[in-house]
Amino acid sequence: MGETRKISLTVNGKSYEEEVEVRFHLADFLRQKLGLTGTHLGCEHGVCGACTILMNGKSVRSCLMLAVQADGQELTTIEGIAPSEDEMHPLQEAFRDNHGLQCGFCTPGMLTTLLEFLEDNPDPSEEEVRIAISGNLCRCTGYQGIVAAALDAAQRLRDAKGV
Amino acid sequence: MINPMIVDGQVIGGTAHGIGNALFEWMGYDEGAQPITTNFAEYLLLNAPEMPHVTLGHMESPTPLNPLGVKGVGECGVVAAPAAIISAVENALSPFGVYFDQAPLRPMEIVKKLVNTKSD
Amino acid sequence: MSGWKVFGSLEKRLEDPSLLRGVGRFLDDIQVSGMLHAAFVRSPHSHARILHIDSNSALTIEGVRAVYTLDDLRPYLNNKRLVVGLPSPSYKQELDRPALADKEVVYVGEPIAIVVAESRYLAEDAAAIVNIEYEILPAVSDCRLAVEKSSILAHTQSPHNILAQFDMRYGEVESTFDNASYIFKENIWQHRGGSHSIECRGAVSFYEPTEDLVTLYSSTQSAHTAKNILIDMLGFDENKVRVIIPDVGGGFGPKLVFYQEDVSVVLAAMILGKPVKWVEDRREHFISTTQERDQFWEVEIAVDGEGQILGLRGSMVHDHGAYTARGINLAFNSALIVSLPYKVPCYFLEVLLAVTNKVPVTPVRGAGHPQGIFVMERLLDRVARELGIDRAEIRRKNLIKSDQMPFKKELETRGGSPVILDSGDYLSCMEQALEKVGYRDFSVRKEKALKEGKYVGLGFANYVKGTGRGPFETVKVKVGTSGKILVYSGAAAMGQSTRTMLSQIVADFLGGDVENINVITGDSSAVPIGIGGSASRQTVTAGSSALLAAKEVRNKLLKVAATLLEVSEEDLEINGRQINVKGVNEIKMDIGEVAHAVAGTPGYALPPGFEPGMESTKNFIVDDLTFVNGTVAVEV
Amino acid sequence: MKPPPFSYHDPGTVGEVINLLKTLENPKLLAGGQSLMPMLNMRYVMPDNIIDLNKVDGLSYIEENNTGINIGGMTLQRDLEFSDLIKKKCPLMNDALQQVGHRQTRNRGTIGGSLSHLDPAAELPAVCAAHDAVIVLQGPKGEREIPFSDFPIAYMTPATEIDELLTGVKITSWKDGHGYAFIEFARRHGDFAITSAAALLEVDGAGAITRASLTVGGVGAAPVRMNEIEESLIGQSGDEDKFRELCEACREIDALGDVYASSEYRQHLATVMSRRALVKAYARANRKG
Repeated sequence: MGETRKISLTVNGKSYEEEVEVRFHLADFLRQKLGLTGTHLGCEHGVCGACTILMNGKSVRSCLMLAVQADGQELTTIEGIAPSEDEMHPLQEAFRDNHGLQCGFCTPGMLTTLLEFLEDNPDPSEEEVRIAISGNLCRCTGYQGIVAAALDAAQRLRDAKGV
Repeated sequence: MINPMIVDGQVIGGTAHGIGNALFEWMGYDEGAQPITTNFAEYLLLNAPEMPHVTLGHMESPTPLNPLGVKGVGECGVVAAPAAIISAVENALSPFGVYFDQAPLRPMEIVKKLVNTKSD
Repeated sequence: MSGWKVFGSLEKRLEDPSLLRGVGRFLDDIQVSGMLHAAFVRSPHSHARILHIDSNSALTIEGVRAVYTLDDLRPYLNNKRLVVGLPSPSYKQELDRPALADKEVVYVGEPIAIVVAESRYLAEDAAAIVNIEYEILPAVSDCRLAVEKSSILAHTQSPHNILAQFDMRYGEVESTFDNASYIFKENIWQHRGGSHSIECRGAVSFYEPTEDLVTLYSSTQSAHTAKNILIDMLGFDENKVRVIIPDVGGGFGPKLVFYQEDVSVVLAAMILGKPVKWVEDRREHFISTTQERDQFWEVEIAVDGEGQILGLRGSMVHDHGAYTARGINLAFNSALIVSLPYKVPCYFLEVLLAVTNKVPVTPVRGAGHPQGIFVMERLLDRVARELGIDRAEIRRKNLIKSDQMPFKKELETRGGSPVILDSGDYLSCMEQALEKVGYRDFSVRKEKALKEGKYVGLGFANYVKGTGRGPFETVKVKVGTSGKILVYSGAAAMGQSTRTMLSQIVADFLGGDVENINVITGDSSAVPIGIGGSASRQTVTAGSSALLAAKEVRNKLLKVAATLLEVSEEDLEINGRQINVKGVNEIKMDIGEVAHAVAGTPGYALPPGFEPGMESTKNFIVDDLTFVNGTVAVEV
Repeated sequence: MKPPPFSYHDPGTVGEVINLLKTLENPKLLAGGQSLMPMLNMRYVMPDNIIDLNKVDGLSYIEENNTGINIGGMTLQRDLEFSDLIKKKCPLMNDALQQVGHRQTRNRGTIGGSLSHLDPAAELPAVCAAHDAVIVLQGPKGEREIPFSDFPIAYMTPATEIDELLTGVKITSWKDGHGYAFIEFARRHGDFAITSAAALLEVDGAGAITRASLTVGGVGAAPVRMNEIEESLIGQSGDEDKFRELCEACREIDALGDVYASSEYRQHLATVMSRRALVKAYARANRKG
């Protein structure tokens, strides 16, 4: 085993303190050390976007960060999006209702990317949605269901806020 | 259709592959058979901004060959997309009289053909 | 028959909740205690002789457990090659892949050795320093050059680079072309591409000595094929190997193939007595997962002055890659599909499959069909242009009409059955597409755009594609004593909603509650035989088997319940998990209770006249393909 | 595709960074990681030591001064994208940033990282070339400033010495209401451009160009300023045909060529992108001027 470091961080509201090899990228740390396998690896060179997570509310590619760089940070992964065991986030509901996923492998990155985006832009156009997910590749859906889901989710979130 | 939503998803997803095959995806090898596109920066997959909105019309023609009367749909979107797209590109450039006989068709190749035709 | 309710109407997929919550189980999510991780040493050369492999320094890295080459695996191999080629009389040579490279590497990325270590990081460290001495050999890249007599050989032991040769022919080709008013020739090239499912391939294997059972988790599209090949290669009994497919993150064809890595991982796990995981990374996917598409066509179309097609002839060279990982099916599909939507009185195509020093070629979504369609549609555009006929008109003239269905083509499928276009209205399909895309007034739009300095174009293409490739897919439907409905199938799910599809079909016969149905696909121990996911086949094959099996279980449920409730079978209906007399909610039984009655209690008789078990296994047999058709229209 | 072994350092001050650069074997600086991390995962680079700059104090800022703006080397692309000061004082950069990578990469990527990586097709180096930016480097002998025109010394090679660190960028603003445009041609949204063009224009009350800057990215080994075209633009009005004629000079750029884009194709794109950038910049200049 190579050089290691102890890091502490918060993931989905839970605190962790772990010893990690300094060369581990963040995605491997989340998947292997914390068992949060919902974050997927599709290319490990920062193009496919499947490994996108939220760090302090901002979307980042977890294959392009070292785990040690997440020391002291607050992360959200796909496992932390739904409000409870019985309830899904409106974005997740919208994905289900609009056939926004087929194999489901790119889905974690799509959801995390869109969560941040809809926060920044609660009433986006179709084109803005497409640009927002331009760094997330999907091979199943042709994106149409995903774009529809994002627009639908934006509406649901606005409705919930009474905007 | 057993599930129209899923059928649409299959066809549109297949169409995305077809667009990729027509315009983006190119697995290159050099003369010595060394692969020269070995990452996603060199080999381009279609992303959301480049994917157009697809409108589908359906015609059901039940088959007598099975008790459900169903046909498969998984690969349908992909098969004719390159033929249609390259025909459309050729049609758009008809004032220049350039014709295409290959897929994928990359911008560099279109420009080259336009330049060559102009100078002929 | 209960009348379709769920069929055709369900709006939510059963697969989605776990995937949306990030708790799906993909191959790389599988953790087994004590698991080791593998990486492969791959050839950096497209063609070379392996002179010497030295893994000593790799083995000195702490945490590295083993480096195995073919020599190390040989004692465990009944057959050192992966024999997978689909049968065909047209092969000129056999080129099956060895389990790991055997003295000669023939493409960049070919696996030479498997490295097993405590982490993938360490395995990659070690793989990088396995020292291999090569004698570099000349390589062949272009399939057109490969088939020339003087070509460099892709394999030094081969007599030539022709993998297979066949032709397709019907009608009076020579005389037709001799007498045709017009003949147009095109040289058409279609280049290579990959599948690139966002999830790459992977394998996890472990050996349980107490049961003498090898388990392989694989992100394959066919559990039973993988199992059969493993049995063949390892010389094991059928019941000693189990292959399970977890959630699969996209397949698109190449995951149908059984690979060198699969058998290497299994053997590494057996030799080490430890679970071993290998997950392909994207770079490996680029150089080791099969690809598709390189084809060069030289074709001529003969037409009369009105644009009526008289015949088609030519030749095609297909790049097969370095090994046979599937067969001649791609070139065959391409050659077969060219003429299908149209009336083509005569046809001749000579096909050569060329061996090159590139990644082996197998189906990627579409499996040769896009190439054939592309050729025909390019030719028709050419004819339209040359004869000054509208592109839609030329197709109207030549499309097979609905009143001619079923239409028998003078062609045979690769299995030897006749090609019969079973149903469809190709012409009105095209008209509908042209209507939607605004073909009629397109020239006005085009002219207007041109005035604004914009070039817009409209293109369209017709296709016919064979789907539902047989011969069967197994489905077992069972009502458990718990009242849960279990559906087992040899089908494989990789994103096409197979679980939802099968549940919808079964639900309509067995209570209508899709939530009460548990679908198990991709487990070689769940049903004894199966084929898997490819060629747009599963809804046709597995769907039909599911329908037949569900029907039979329904009949039995009603019969047994009628006996137990002492009512007439015709008076019963199934609602959710409950069987009751129509309109009388008091006379009822849970389907689990009914299943229990025929599950057998030691020493007690079954209800009179019934076989044990509330289940049915069906293999709906289908030999003929069912042909779908469509039109794609696009404006750029 | 896992990073090779290395030692990890996360210093808190510029001084510590410089000291580590001096003492460590085969070090590599890690900024946003959007270029270095893929290269580590692919093992294209094999450093013995990684010096992470993310905890270094005082390298993330966007500040206005008399002549323009100063930007810290570790300022995130995202912060630049959402900065009102950038929109006001260097709108060309805002235009360019819309085309830099994707949301997730801009959330991590830094200006210093992009400039040090110095991909010829990257947007931020082209913006710096267009604005005659000054690069601030710190090393054992203290701080030095070099004009961006001297910064690239070869293909993807900056003038930064091995023991130096890029700490900041100084950008001189153009007159309020100047015209600007960043135009690029990429195969897909978010890709590195095959070719890009950045134009800055000032016009007088009569619509004549009084000052011009035109930069072409992705064609040469580094962004190229088209000095001849700039000179010829002075006094011109916004005649597109004239722009077209002048931009033909882009065919003379010493161009990279590879299997993805031949040198002729890049030169051709340069003429088109330059013209479009000038047209757009001129329209903006006139609207405001």
